[in-house]
Amino acid sequence: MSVQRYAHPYIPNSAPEVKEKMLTEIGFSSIEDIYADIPGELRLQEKMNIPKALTEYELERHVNQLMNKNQTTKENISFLGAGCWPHFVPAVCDEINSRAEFLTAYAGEPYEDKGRFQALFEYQSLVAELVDMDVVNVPTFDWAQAASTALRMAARITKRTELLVSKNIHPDKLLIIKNYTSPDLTVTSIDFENETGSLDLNDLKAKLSVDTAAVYFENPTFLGSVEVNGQMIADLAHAAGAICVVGVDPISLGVMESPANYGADIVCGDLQPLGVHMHYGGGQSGFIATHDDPTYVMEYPSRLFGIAPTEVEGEYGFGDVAYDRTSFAKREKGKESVGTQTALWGITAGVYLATMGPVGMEEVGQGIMQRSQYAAKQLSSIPGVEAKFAAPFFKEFVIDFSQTGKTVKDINAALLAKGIFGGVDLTEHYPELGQCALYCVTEVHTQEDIDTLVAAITSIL
Amino acid sequence: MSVQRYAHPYIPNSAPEVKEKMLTEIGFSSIEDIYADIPGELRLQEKMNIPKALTEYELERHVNQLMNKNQTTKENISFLGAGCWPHFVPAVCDEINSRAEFLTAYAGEPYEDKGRFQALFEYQSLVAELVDMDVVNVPTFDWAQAASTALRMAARITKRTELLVSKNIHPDKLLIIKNYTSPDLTVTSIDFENETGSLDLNDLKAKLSVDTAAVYFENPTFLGSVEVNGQMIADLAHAAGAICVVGVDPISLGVMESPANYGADIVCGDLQPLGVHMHYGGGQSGFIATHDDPTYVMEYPSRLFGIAPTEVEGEYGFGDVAYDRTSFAKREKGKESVGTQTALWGITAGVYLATMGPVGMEEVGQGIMQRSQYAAKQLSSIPGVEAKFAAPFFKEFVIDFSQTGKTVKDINAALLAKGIFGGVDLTEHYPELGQCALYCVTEVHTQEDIDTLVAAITSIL
Amino acid sequence: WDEPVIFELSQPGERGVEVPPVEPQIVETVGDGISSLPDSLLRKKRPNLPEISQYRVIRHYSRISQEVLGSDFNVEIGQGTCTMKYSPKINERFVRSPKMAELHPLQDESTVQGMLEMTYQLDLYLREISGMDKFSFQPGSGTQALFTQASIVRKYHEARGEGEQRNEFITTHFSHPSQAATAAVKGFKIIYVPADENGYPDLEALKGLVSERTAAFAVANPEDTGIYNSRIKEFTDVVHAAGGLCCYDQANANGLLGITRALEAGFDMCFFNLHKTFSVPHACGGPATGAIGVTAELAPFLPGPIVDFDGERYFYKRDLKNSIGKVRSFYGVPPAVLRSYAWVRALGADGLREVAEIACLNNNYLYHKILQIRGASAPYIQGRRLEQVRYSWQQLKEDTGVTTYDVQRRMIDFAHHYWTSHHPYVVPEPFTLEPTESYSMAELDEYVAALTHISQEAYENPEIVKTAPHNSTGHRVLESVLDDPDQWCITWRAYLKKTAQG
Amino acid sequence: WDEPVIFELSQPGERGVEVPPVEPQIVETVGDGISSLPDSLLRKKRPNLPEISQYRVIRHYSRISQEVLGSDFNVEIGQGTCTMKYSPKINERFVRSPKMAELHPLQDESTVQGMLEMTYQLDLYLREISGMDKFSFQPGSGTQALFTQASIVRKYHEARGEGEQRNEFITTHFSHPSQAATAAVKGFKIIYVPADENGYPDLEALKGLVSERTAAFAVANPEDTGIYNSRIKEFTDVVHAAGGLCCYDQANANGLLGITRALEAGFDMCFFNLHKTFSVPHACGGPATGAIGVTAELAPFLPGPIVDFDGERYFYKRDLKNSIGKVRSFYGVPPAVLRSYAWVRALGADGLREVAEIACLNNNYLYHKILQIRGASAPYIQGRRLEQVRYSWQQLKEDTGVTTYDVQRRMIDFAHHYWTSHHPYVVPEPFTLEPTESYSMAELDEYVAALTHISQEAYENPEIVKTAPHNSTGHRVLESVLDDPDQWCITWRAYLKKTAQG
Repeated sequence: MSVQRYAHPYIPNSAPEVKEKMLTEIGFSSIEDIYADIPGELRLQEKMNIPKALTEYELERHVNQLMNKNQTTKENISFLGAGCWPHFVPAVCDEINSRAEFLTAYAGEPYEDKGRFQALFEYQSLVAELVDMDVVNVPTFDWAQAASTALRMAARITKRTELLVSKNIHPDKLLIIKNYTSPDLTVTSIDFENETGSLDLNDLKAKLSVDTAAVYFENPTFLGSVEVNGQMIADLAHAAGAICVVGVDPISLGVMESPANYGADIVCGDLQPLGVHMHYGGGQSGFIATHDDPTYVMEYPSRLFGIAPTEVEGEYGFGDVAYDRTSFAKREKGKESVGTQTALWGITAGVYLATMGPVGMEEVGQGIMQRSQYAAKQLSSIPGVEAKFAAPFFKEFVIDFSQTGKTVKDINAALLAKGIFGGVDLTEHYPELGQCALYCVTEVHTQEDIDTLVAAITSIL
Repeated sequence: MSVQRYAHPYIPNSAPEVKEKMLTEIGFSSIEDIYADIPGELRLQEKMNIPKALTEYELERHVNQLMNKNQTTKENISFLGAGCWPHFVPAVCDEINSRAEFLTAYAGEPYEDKGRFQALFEYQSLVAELVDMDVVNVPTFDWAQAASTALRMAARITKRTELLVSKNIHPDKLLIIKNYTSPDLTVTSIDFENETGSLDLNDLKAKLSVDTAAVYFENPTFLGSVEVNGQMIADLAHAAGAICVVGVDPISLGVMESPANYGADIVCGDLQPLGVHMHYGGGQSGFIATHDDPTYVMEYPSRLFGIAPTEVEGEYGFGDVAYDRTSFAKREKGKESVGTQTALWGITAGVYLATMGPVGMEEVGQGIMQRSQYAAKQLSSIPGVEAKFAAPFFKEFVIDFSQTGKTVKDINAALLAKGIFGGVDLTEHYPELGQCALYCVTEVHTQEDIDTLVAAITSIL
Repeated sequence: WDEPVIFELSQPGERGVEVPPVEPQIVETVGDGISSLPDSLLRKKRPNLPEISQYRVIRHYSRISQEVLGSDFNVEIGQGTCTMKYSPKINERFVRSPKMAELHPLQDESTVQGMLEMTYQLDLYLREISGMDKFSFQPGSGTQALFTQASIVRKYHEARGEGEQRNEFITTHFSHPSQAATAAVKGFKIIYVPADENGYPDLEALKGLVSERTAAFAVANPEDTGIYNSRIKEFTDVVHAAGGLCCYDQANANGLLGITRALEAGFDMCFFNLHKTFSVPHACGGPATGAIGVTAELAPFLPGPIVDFDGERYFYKRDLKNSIGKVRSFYGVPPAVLRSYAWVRALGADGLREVAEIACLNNNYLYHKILQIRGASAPYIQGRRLEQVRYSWQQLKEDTGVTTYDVQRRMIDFAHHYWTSHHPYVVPEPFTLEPTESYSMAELDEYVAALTHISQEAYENPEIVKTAPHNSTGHRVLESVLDDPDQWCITWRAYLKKTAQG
Repeated sequence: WDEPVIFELSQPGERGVEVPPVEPQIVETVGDGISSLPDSLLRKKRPNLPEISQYRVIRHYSRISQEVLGSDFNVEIGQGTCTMKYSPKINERFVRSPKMAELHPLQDESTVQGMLEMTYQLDLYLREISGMDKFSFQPGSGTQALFTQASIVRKYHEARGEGEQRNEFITTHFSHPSQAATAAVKGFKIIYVPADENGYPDLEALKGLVSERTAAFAVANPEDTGIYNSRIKEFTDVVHAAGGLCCYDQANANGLLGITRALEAGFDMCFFNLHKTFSVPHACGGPATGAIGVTAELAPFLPGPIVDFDGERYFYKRDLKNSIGKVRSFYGVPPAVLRSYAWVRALGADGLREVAEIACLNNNYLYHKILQIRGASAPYIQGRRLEQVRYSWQQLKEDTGVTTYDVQRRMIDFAHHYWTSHHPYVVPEPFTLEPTESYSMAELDEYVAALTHISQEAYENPEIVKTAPHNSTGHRVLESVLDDPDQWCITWRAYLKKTAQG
C-alpha cells in the first residue's frame, strides 16, 4: 500500500498505528499474510487503471459538473410518461425516506427494526385500501417484475403453462415477462382494437384454451385508453379456468374502479406515481395484491409482513407471514426468489397515501383526467394533429402526427430546441400506428404548460 | 371563516366536524366567543390583502421560480468575503444539522433534550481547543454581537467606560458595537498603519487612559493583513488596566497562534467558516471564549452548558452553569440578555471541528494561505494592479486598482458579466484607500478559478 | 444511548474528511504559505481536536440527535409563549437549495432579485397583519427585536433632544425577561406596572407611573397568561399623552392574525417572531428572526438597509436618516424570511385567520380539560383566554408536596415536555401551555391524559413523581456542581483538568 | 415509542396535503373529467385511506423511524455477507439533486450526457476490478443479477443449440438461496457440490457431477465462511472442459478489490452488489443494483440497452444480438450507479485496495477475538479467513441451552444486531459477521464485548438471554399467528376483519 500517515476518512483502521496494532494483536506480520491463500497467478499484478482519489470538495465539484450536463424535466416542460411518470411528490415523502434510520437499515429483526416492519406493514395496508384487496406484498423491483411474478403465481395455481398477454403493454415489460417466464411458460400476445386501444375480445376468445394459466391486461393500457371490458375479459378467463391478472396505475384508483371489483384475481402495478421521484427510471417499484386466500398467499415469493400480538397485552408486533414459502427458507424449492428489492419506495408510497388520504386521491385522479383531456383536445385542434383512439383515457393518450407530413422524431427535435420534451415516439415499437407519440399529462402540468406545448407544435408544423 | 369541508394540511382541527366537537365540549357557540374581549373598534374589519393560499405543488413552483432569479456563488466564481466567507462545508455538517431532532427542538430540559445539551457542550469544548481557552459560550447572534458583549463584559469587570476599537474592523460591526454599547459606554476608533494595515501603536498609546475598559482588535484584520503586534497591544492594554479583547477568524487557528497566547483576555469571532453555508448572511454565528476565571465566567450573559455527574455512577449529565447570572433568572439585573441566538450553527461548528480534526484544520489554513498568496501575486502582476498592504495576510487582501484609471465599480460590473463576483468594493467605507477592493480566496478556489479571474481582469483593463 | 463525549472517540491517525489539495503550481509559486507569518503568529502546536473517521462522527451525532425531543416527535404544546408549531418540510427544501444557501450578502443586487422580492413581499404581508408601515428583518430573535425597540426608543428621544430626560422604560412582570434586560442594556431604568387581581396590567397604576421621564411602555397582549387586555388602547393613550412611545411585544400574536392589529391598539412599533408565529423551526435555539415593524414616523430609525421596490426592481435603501445603525450583520437571517414567506403563501389571508382561530380554540379546549385535573388551576380571571394559559400546580404542591419541577421531569417519561414560566414566578408552581394550531384534538387529549395520570400518581404515590425521570437516557444531574466555580466544567478540557486523578 | 398503526390516527376532515387545483378554463373546456369513464370503471366509494394532517403523518413516521436500527446508528457488522459499509453523505446529496431525481428515462440522449458518462465510467472501473469486458447495471439487486446470470446461461446454450440438453446448474450449499432459486426459475435442475471437511467445495465431487448436461457452475469465493478457495481455477477449468459456463457470485468481493479478479480465476461472468461493496445504502431493502459483467463473448447476451461512447458522446447501444431481453425497467437504478461512481472516485485505485485490505484485517481481528469467547467457534479450517466468518454457538447451546436466536435477541438490548445464516444451516447455531472497512477498532471491541457479556450471561444466568429482548420498544411476538391462515393479517383491513368482536 501507499505510505500515508493518516487514514482515509471512510476507512478508520487504515490509520498506520491502528493497522500495526491490529496486525500485532492477531500475530500477522503484514496484511499480505491474510492473502496467503490466493495463488500468485491469480493476484492482480498491476495497479488498476482508476483515477486517483478525490477529496470530498473535489468530488463535489466534479460530480456537480457532470450532473450539470443533465437537463431535467423541471428545467424543461416534459410530456414523457410510458412507465415512468412525473407526479407531484409531497415534501413529506422525501423527508421520511431520507431519514438515516430508514435509509441505512437493512435486514434487522422485528425487535430492533420494529419501525421498518411497521412502515412496510402500513404500506401494504394502505395500498390494500386502494386496490380493495386484503393482501399486498413487500415491493418487487418494478411493475414488470410484479406482472411476471403474478403470472408465475397463476401458472403454479392453475398448473397450466400458457399466458395470454395483451399487446397493449409496454414493449420492455413484454421482454421482461418473456424472459422471466421462459422456458417453462409460453407468452402469447392478444391484439388490441385499432379504434379504441381496448383488448380485442375475439382474439382473446380464440386464444383461450385449457392450457391458459392466466390472462393479463392493463387498465389504463400502455397506450393510454382505459380498458372498458374488464369484467368481460375476467369472465372469459374464469370460464376457461384461467386466472385474471390486471396491471393498474395506482394513482388512477381514486377515481377508477379497482380491478378487484371487475374480476381480477391478482392486481399488480407500479408504485412510482405514489410519491417517488422518477430518478431516471430508478423510482420504479412493483406491487402485487390478492384476496386473503391461502392458495394465493402461499404462492407469493415476496416477504409479507403481518401484524400479530406480543407478550404484552394490547401491543402490536410484526413479523413475516408464512416465511416457509420463500426461497430464503427453501432455496430452489421456495416460490421463485426473494431478496433486496425496493423497500424504501414501498415505505414512501405508504407515506404518500397516508398524506393524500381518500380525498386527495380522488382529487388528483380527477385533476389528471381533466388536464389530460384538455391537452388532448387542444392538441387535436391543431390542423393535421389528432388523437389516435376514440376511447376514454386517464393520463396518457396517443397523438397522431401522420397527417402533418412530419415525423415524430423531427417534431420532438424541434420541441427540444424550445425546452419541451415531446411525447414518447411510438414509431419503433408500433409502426402500424403511423407517426404517433404517447403524451403524458398529469397534475404537475399547468394550463400554461399545455398551452405552451400547443403553441410550440403549431409553430413547428 | 370561509366554508370548507376539509382542514388545511397545517391546521388539523380546522376540520369542520372537529371544530364543532371542540366548541361543543367547551360550551362555546362559535369561535367568536373566544374573541369577545377584543373591542369592536380594535377588530380588523376588512380582509387582509394577502394572496390566496397556494397548494404545496403551486408553492414549490412559485418559490422555485423566485429562487431561480438568484445567481449563486456556485454558479459563478465569487471572491466576496468581508465577514461572510465561502468555505468547504463537509456533507456531514448538513447531514447532522438537517436531522429533524435538532432542527425542531427548542428549550427542553437536560433529560428529554440530553442530546442538545451534549452537542452544544461538545461544540464549546471543540472551539475551546481551537482558541486554547477553557470557557466558550453557547453561540451569540454573530461576531459583531460577540464583540459587543465581550466589550460590555470588559466594562463590567473593569468598571470603566471607554472602549478602544481598531478602525480596521468591518464598518457594520462598528455600527453594531456602537449601538450596543451606547449610551453608557463610548467607542473610540484607533487608526491603522497605512503601510501594513496593522494597528497604529502610537495612536493606541495616545488614547489609552484610566477610563479604558478594553482594547479591541482583530486578527486577521478586516482588511486582510495579520496583526503582528498582538502581544504588544495586549501588554499596552494590560499596563493601562484594560482588558484585551481579540476577534479572530477561527478557520485561521490551525496555522495561526490563538490570541489567548499573545495576551487576549477575551477572544471572540464568527463560527460561519466552520461548516455553515453563507445563507446570504444568515450563517453568521458568534462565539466568546475566556479562561476559566469566575470573574469572567460570571459576566457572560449567554448560557454556558456544563458537564456534571448524575445519580448513576460514571454517567455524564449536562446542565446550565451559573444560571443565576442570566437575564432568564434575573431579568434586568442579569447580565445583558439571553434568548434564542444561533444554536444550530454552534452544533454545526462542533460537527465541523470533530470532522476536520487537528490535521484538517492545519491543512485548510495552510491551503488558504497558499491560494490567497498565489491570487494576490498573480493579480499584482497585472499592470496597474497592486496589493495595497505590505504585510502578511490570511485569506483576504486588498487590491488597489487606482493606477488602472478604472473604478472598482466598473471593474466589478465587467467581471459580473463574465460570471465573476469581484472583491468587495471598499471605496464607500475607506475612500482614503483609493480604488480598492477586498478579495477573498479560500480552499474553495482552484488555481483555475484564480487564473480565470486574472485573465478576466487583464482583459477588462 | 449512552454515548461518550466526542473527545473520547479520538483515535490518532483517523480523520473525518480531507481538505482539497493545493495545486503544485501554486506551491511552486508561493511556497508553503505559512512562512509569511512572523514566528509569534505561527501556531506552535496543533489544536487538541479529536481524530475521528467520518462514519463515527455521523454515528455519534446521529445517536445523540435521537436524545433530543424535537417537535417533530412529541406533542410540543408545553413551550408556552414559544409556539412550537409545524414547520412545513417543503420550506426546509427551499432553504437548503443552493439558490438560498450559496448566496453571499454582498452580491450585486441584480443577482439576488428573487431573495429581495420575497423579503419585500413578506414586509407587505406583515404590514397587513399589523397595520405598521415598514418592517426590518434584521433582528436575529425576539430578544434582539426587543433590543432594537429599546434602541429606537432611545434614538427617537435623542433626536427630539429628550435623550437624557426620558430614561424610564415601563413594562410588566409577565413580559419576557429580555424585555427588561435589553432596555436596561440601552441604559433605561425599568419600571414595572403591577398586575391587578384579574391578571391585567393595572391602568390606574400606569397613570401614576408615566411622566416626562417616560421613554416607552412595552407590553405583550395577551401576556403569557393568555388574557387579552381589552383596554389596551387606553394604555397606549396614557403613554402617548405623557410623550412616551408604545412597543408591542407580539410573541403571543399567534391567536391574533387577521383578528386585531398593533396599529389600532395604538402601538408605534411591534415585532413578530418569525421562528414562532411564522413557523421557522427553532433549531435548538436559532438562528431566528424577530421582524420589527414601525409606523411611518419611526421608519427612518430602523436598522439598515431596508429592501425597497421601484416598480421594476428590488433594491436596498440605505439612507435612513435616524437609523440606529445595525443590530445584526448584513440583513439578519434570510432563510427565516424565505420560510415565513412560503408559510404565508401556503395559508393566504383566510388561512392565517384560521391559524389564529384554531390556535385559540385549541387553547380553550386544553384550558377546559386541564381545569378538570386535580391540583391544577389557572390563576386570575376565569375564562377569557386566547392562545395560551399559565397554569399553576400550587394546589397539587400543597396537597402532595409534588412541585411543578417534579411533574415536569415525570412528563419526560411519557415523552412530553412543558416549560414552567419566566422568572420571577408570579404564578406559583407554574406551567405554561400553548397548543398552537398544529396539533390535533387527539394529541391534545393524549397530553392531558399524561398530566392527569401524573396528578393521580402525585396523590397516590408521590415518590414516583418526585424521583422522575425514570425512562430518560439520562438520570438526575447533580446540579450543585454547575454552580461551583471549582467544580463546574464548561468544556471537556476543563473537565479533564478538574477531575484529573492527583 | 408505542405508536399506533397509521389508520388509527385518522380523523375525518383532516388532510395531509392539498392537490394542485385545476384551472377554471380547463374545467370549462372539458368538464369534470371523470364523466368520460363508463360507469363500470368509476370508483364507487373512496378508498378507505386514513385522513391525517401533515404534521401528524410526519410525527408518526419520524417516531417509527427511531425504532429502526440503521447502520448510521449501530456497529452494523452483523449483517454477514451483506456488507453494511459507510454510505457517504455527500453521495446522498448528489442523488437527491433534481439533476438526478427529476430525469425521465426516455429523455433525449443529448440531455443526459452527465448520467451516461458516469455510467460508462463506472463500467470501465468495474472492468478494471474484475477483468470482465462489459457491464450492465440493469439488475436491481444481487438476486436479480443471479437471475440474469441464469438467463444468460440458458440463452447461451440455446444459441448453441444445447438449450434442452444442458439443464443442470451446479452450485454449493453456502451460496445465497437466490442462486438456486433463480436458476430454478429459469428451468434448471439444481445440483449441489458438497463442502469438504475444511469448508471448501469438493473438487473431486465436482468432477463427478459435470457432464454434457452441465449448463453452468456458480459459486462465490470466498463463500460466506470467508474461506478463499485457492484452487478455484481448477474448478472453472473442469466446468469449461465439460462445456459449462462459470458464474462468479461476487457478493463477497469486499476483501478482493484490487487483489484478485474474476477473469484470472476463469469466470465467464460475475456481478457486484453496488448496494454492498460499492456503498449504496440498503434503504430497508432496496432499490439496489447488481452490476453484471461478462466476457466479450457473452456481451451480446446482456440485457439492453448498454451505454457506449464514440469518443465524443455517450449513447445507448441497443443492438445486442443475443440479448436475453430485459430484466428491469429502463436501465436499472441510476441513483445507485451515481453513488457507486462517486464512491470509487473518492477512493481511487489505492483506496479501493485499502478497502479490501482493511476489510480483511478487521475481519481477522474480529475472528481472533471471537474465538476467545466461551461457547463460540468457527467451523472448518482454522485461520485463512478473508472478509467475513460464519461462526457457531453450537458449544454454547450444548453447554447452556441458549441458541443463536436467543443471543440474537439479547444483542438487541445492547443496540447490536447479527444475522444467523441462510438456510439450510450447514453450520449449526450460526452467526455471520462481516466487519467491512468502515468500523474502527474500538467499535469492533465494543461489539465483541457485548457478545462476551452475553456468553457469560448464558453460562451464569441463561434465562436473561432466553427471555430477551428486554430493552426493545417491542416485545416477543407470538409467531404462530403469522403462519396460520385464519389468524395471519397481512394488512390492517384483514386485521380488522379477523379480530372483529362478534
